[in-house]
Amino acid sequence: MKNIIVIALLLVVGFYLVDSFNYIKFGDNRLGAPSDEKTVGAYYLNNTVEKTGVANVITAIIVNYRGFDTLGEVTVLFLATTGLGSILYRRRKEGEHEERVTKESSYLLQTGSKILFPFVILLGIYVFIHGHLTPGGGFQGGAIVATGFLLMLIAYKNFKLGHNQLTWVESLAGITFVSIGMWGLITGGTFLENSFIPKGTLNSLFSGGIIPIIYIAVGFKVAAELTGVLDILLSIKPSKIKK
Amino acid sequence: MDFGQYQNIVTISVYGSAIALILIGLYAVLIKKNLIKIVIGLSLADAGIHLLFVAIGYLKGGTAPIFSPSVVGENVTMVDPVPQALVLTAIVIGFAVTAVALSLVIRLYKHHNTARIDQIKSLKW
Amino acid sequence: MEDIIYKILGAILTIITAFVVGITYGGLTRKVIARVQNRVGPKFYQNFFDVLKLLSKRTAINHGVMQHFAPMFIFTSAVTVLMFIPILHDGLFFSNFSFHGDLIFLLYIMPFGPLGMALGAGQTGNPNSAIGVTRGLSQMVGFEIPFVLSLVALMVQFETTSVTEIVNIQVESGVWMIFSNPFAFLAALFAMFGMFRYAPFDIVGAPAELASGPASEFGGKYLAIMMSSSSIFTFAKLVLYVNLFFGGAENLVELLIKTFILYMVPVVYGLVSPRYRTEQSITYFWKWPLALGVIGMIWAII
Amino acid sequence: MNTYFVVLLILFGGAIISFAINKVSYLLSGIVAFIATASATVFFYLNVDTDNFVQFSLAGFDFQWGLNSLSLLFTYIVLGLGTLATLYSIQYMRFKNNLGYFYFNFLLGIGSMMGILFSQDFISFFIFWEIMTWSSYLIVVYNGNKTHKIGIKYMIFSGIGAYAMLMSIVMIYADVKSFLIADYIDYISQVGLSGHYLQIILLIVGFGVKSALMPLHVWAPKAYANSPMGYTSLFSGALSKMGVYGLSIVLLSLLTNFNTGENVSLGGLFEGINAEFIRIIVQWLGAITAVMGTLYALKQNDAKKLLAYSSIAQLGYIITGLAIGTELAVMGALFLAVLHAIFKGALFMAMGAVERQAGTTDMTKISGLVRKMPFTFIVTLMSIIALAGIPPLGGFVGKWLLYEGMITSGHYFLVVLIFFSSTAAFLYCYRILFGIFLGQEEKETINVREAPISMLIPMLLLAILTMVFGTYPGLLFEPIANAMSYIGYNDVVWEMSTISNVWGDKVSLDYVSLTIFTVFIVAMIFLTIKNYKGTRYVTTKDISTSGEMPTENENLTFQLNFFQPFERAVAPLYKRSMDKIYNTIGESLDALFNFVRTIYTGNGQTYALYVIVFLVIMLIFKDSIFN
Amino acid sequence: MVISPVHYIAVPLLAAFVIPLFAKLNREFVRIIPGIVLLYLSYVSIVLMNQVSSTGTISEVLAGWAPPFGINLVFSAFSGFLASLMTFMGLVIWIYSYRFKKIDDEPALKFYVLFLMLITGAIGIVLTGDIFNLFVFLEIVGISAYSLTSFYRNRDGAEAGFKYLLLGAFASTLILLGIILLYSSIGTLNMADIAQKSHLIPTSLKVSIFILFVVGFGIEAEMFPLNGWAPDAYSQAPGPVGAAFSGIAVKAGMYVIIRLIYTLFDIEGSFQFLIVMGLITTIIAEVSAMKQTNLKRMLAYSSIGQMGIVMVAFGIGTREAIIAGLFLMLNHAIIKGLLFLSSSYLVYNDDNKLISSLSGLGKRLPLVSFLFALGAFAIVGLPPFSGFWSRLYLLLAAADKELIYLIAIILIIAVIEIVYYFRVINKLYFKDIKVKSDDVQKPSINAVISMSILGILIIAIGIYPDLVTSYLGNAADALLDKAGYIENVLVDINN
Repeated sequence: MKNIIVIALLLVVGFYLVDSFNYIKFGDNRLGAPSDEKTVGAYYLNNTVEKTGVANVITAIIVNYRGFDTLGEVTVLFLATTGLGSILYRRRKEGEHEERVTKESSYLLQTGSKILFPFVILLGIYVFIHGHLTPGGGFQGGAIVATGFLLMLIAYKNFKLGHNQLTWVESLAGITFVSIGMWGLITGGTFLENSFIPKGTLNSLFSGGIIPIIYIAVGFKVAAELTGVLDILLSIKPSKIKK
Repeated sequence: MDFGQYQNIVTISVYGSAIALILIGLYAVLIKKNLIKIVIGLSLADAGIHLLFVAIGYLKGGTAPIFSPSVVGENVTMVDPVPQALVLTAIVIGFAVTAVALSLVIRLYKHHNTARIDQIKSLKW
Repeated sequence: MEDIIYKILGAILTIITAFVVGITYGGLTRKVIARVQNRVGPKFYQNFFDVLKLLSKRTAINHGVMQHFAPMFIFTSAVTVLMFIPILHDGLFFSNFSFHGDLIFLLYIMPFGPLGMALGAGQTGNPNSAIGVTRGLSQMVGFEIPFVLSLVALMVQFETTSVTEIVNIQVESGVWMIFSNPFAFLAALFAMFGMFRYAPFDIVGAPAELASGPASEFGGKYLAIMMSSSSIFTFAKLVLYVNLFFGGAENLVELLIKTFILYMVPVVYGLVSPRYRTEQSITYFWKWPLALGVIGMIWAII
Repeated sequence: MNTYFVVLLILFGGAIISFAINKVSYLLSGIVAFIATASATVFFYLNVDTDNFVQFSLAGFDFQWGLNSLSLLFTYIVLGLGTLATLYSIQYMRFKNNLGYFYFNFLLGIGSMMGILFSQDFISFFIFWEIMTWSSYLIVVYNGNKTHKIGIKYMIFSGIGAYAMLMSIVMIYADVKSFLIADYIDYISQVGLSGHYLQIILLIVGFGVKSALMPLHVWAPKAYANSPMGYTSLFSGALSKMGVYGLSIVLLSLLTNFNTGENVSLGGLFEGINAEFIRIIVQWLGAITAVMGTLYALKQNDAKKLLAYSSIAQLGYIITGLAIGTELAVMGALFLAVLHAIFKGALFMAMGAVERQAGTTDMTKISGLVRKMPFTFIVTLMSIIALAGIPPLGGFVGKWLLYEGMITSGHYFLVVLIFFSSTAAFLYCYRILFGIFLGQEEKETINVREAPISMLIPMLLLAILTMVFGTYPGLLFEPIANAMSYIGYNDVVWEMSTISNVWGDKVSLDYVSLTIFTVFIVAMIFLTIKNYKGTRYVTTKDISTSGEMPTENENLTFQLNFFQPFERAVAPLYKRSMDKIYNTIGESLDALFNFVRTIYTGNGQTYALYVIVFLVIMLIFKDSIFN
Repeated sequence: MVISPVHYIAVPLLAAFVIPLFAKLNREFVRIIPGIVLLYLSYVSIVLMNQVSSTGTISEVLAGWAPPFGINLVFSAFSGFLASLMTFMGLVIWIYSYRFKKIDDEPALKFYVLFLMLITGAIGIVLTGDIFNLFVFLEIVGISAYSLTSFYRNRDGAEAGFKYLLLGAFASTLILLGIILLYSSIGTLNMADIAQKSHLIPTSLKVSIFILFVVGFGIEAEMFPLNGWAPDAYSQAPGPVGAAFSGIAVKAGMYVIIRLIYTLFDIEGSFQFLIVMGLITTIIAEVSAMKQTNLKRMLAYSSIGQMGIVMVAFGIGTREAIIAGLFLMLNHAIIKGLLFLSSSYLVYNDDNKLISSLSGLGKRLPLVSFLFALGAFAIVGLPPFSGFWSRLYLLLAAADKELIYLIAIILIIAVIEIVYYFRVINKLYFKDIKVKSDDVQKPSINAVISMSILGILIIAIGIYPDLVTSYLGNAADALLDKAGYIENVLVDINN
């Protein structure tokens, strides 16, 4: 009975949503002509290359135009880690060690992971270093790096993450982001102002001023945060969960 | 691509499928009793939202908004970059929420020894 | 100076008259009751002897200062009421202070005595006294209502609250109140039954089971003062009724006739009545007398 | 500095100092309180000036403080009684805890009452009103433990009253664009009453609560009875008079000063309401209050509660008088207001003395204190005589004026009702005298002593005042006449010791007093001389029950079911008490509230469902909600 | 470096990232750094508020891109007032929670970071000029709030946190849907730009977007059927966090609703809608509060009720009403803050937070009880405390619009409030002492200081309301001046 009611309610919601989206035809050009930009998106498409020197417009938006959002996003991730730490915090008894839920895995998986790990990390770093040139960027790259660590965490029961190092990476990356922003405030008058580093030439590695720097920092930070989250979630003592 | 006379059908089916995903997610949240399933439902709804985001950014014949050396200077139609940027943020936030949700599920399970939401009602009225 | 002397003399004369008449009425009542009951009864002047006897007796014990004061309260009250009622409507000696008080004042000075009495009775510590007092007070609340209704009817009808004025108006118009507003009179008459505490409203004293009620601890001079006070009080009330309903009196003889007739009504009524319990008497007053009072008042308003 | 500020500063400052100084010495706190009130009184009457108005602006509103002749009349009550009550409290409260707290609220109460009287605008009126309310609440609950329900009840009713008033005030502001009371009176007199009835009714409700008007009185008996008596004398004597003060403004200034030709009804719910109708309602409510208060009073076994109910009844007279609104009735009402403060203040103080010395005021537990506490008895006796309205004490004057006012203006049935109440009042008057001071002396009270002198002085002063005003009411008529000129009765005629009505009938109080005292003294001399010798004082055990001396263990105490026959006679009137009605309402509300909160089921999914349901409702009705 | 609104965001974020590093040096830094940051932000508030009152709204551009292309922060008299209020409350609560014993038993590092971020997120919501950025800040508030709610292990915090998260996730879904529709129909995310262009959206679509937003943000603003999370979260979160929720987080949600109605969308009926929803919220919440046995829960319901009244105030929509609404918000922040902070010590050792466990605590904890009583007096609107003035303003505004029924309902609710608050006070002072003196936790000196600050403020504003009314007036003007807002933000484009 409850099912039917809920379905009916959701169908009503769905009906109204579809009805609303009827105003927005799929695939229509809503950007408008270059002379008459109808959305901010059009403005970005028309001006990014010229004004920021970044080939990937999305990166420019994420890191610069809407860099403040990204700062918030990074903070959300940071908070997620912190929050997880606080929610799952457990006062450790004397001599007690973190123990992972995972079982000792097969030799095949272990070897495979060991071989793949450096390549995955490399790929991840590549992705976030080239975030301003190619698809991808700090978040994607960070996620890839975290996947590498996830492989190791799953494969090796005793794989130890340096918590200290994670904290350092996390914090330094965050500090870099904010400091660059503040530096912009001091030199250029606005927070995250992309003015104190030359823009460079389009489509080269060193282009876009602060954008790649921030994105790399973001990449490190995301990698560290995601790894941290995975580690925390995997480190629940199995004995605590009763069947 | 030109949808021509099928414009409406395409619109409804593209958006409709994304919306359906959202609704399925919400259904799971509202009906399923298992906490994990509820979290899955939330993720599903999130995924639907992300799809919608990308869909509204699409425009006919558009390419990725990257001025790689091959497209610089040429008159290429590009899709709206803003929704893509937004969806990235949304994904990250969705991840964070899911992570927190899962950790709370773990806590709840430890505390109440059950993962059924209708049995976790010590706070009421 | 002369005025003051006249006033004082008049006051004393009034008091003596009231005392004598009141005591005599008391004696006559005993006689009447006895004759109705087919007894010989005491002499009508028996009450004088009683008072004199009591006055000459020595009081042996005293429970406290309030008991000592109680007779004074009741005496004061009786005399004050008397002073503020015009005895004869144009008498030189008997008008006293009647211009300086009015009906409402009289209504409020009347309980002064019983209250003092009650206090004295309370001081003695005799529970019977206190029971008698509560009965008396309760009954008072009962009969005051029709009484007040009829008084209000009077005041409304004559547009004055002064007794003197009421008498004058009645004399001038020649129509007594009893005729112009019989309902009010009847209500007041019923109230009077309660006021004089003859049967069926004699539960206050209730000699049979209460050992004579509030006064049970009083003896000797105290009792004498109390007896004479209540005689004065009785007379004063009768005069008030006569003034209000019978157009007052020109001279003492007329006054005596009117008051005596009036006085005999409750006495005779009491002869043929059993005794009511307190709440019965209260509810009695709140039935017919109350209705009569209301009718009288409406009569007066119209 | 301005008089008003200084007075309030002294009182509020005194409040804080006596709160703080309690740490030093328990006596000091009370002494500071007394000094503060006394100095405020002295300062105030040295500098009093009715034409002096202070204006200032706060929070965007204009405030005006000043003194009119009406409020001047009430300052006598507040400051006079306040000073005496603080003096009384020094000894009365001596062995209690939290004296700082007590005096803090006490002085706050006095200060806020003065503030009310100073206020010429509604908003500061309301502010002081509320300060008065909560400070008195804090004292009501001072005695602890069993008082909390009483306190809540008091606070609920005060809240209802105060917020009714506030509602009216804001509506007035919306109409008049000014908070000044005078402006509102002007406004009403210009535009008439139509459309403003709700404001006036709400104001009446607001003031009615404090002056314990039926059916808003249920808080009063227990609140009065359970506060420390030093405060109750002020509570019942002065604080309730603030309601009277407000009512006199509303009923007299507002409801008489408008164009009499206009009686436009509001239509709908307020069909048929006009100024006269409101006043008739209030008159009858007042009269019913008086009757019910009296009937409940004589049922009580606790002297404090008895007096509390009696206060309600007395306030009923006052309100009826005000609502009748003829010159005589208003004069009587105001006179009674002052007198009530005096004699009820004295009575509560006396009861406090009894409570302090004998440990309780439950009349079934103590009796026969007259020999132990003669002065307290005298005070009680005189106050009771005044309360009962028996000449020659002051209460009579007020009652007389009230009755004459009613009769001469044609309120015949009201008169009967009021008269019934005041006759029945004799019953409880006697009850209280007998119950505590007379009757059998009990073993438990063998060690009771007379109250300390500093408690007796204020009581005696008040008792003497009732006597003075009984013979020379003109002393009070002067300020009352002034006060009445403020609320629209010009040229009120009064004489020093003669009261007269419009029909020309009069009572000469000097003759009355002369007669009574002469006769009384003559009789006393006679009896005392005659009986001086030979009588001996005996205990109350030495009585002649059927000619026998009672044995030691025989129970001679008569206290329980004192007025049982009378209660039986009026039993139907006791059947429906407002208390029960309110309790029923409260219980059903409770059940409803408990039901409502089950909306919050505790299940997260349900909450999520609510969101969806809400969303769906909004979406479906979006056209009708947002058109 | 010129002080600008971005300091509100950047400095705490920097601090949040720095804290883990400093924690390795000395644990004490974890506690102190947030305090320093909040102190600095208070200074910023003072400077900026002065600036605003002299030169008008400050619109700060970020990353050098003028709106609507970049994100901007708007520090108007209105948003600035709220931001300053939040900063101040944050500071006070920090003082209170410094070395709060219960928190120190738990991972303190995390607490202070989360707490700082809660405040930052709320301030970000208030200051930002971009709707998506607002969403991001909302999530910052959300995630820190979920974590803080379930901070204590020994309670049902996780349950409350999960409910909160569930509804919060619903909220984000709905808000994102709204943003999608909004962006696809007018192609901008800047709020001023939206305000300028919202008339271009077809009405039906506009209303749908509005509904999605209102329901989404209504969850944060504790609107009636959407507030199931609130009582649980308030009652299970640590005491200071409860104060922060009611003083800071909810205000942010309310701010968004106000912005939506006043600035972003011009939808007929939205004001009436707000009044009705506010009334329903208040009535249900106060009625539920009436019968609570759990002190914190009672305060939570009361808090919801107050927010309902704030909604009503903003629904009336006149300048006076807005002043009233802002005053209510201010009062609610300081008074409810005080109540939460003091109640924390009152029910310190009772895991069920029962009101009945308060018996006679007035003797054991005189100062805390006194402050609680003060707060209770103020919140029910008794003069001469600050709560009175806000209620008076509200009633006057309602009377001005002839909303008699509204006045009546608000006052009836006030009576209900009296009942349940005074019940607690009675318990505190006029009941026999049940607890032994060892069983109560004496407040630390800094907790006393912070509570006293709030208490003094309540009395000060109550006696002299002009302290704040001028700011409130400016804020109301700023909120009503929609054209001015648009012009200020989009100054570069229009020129």
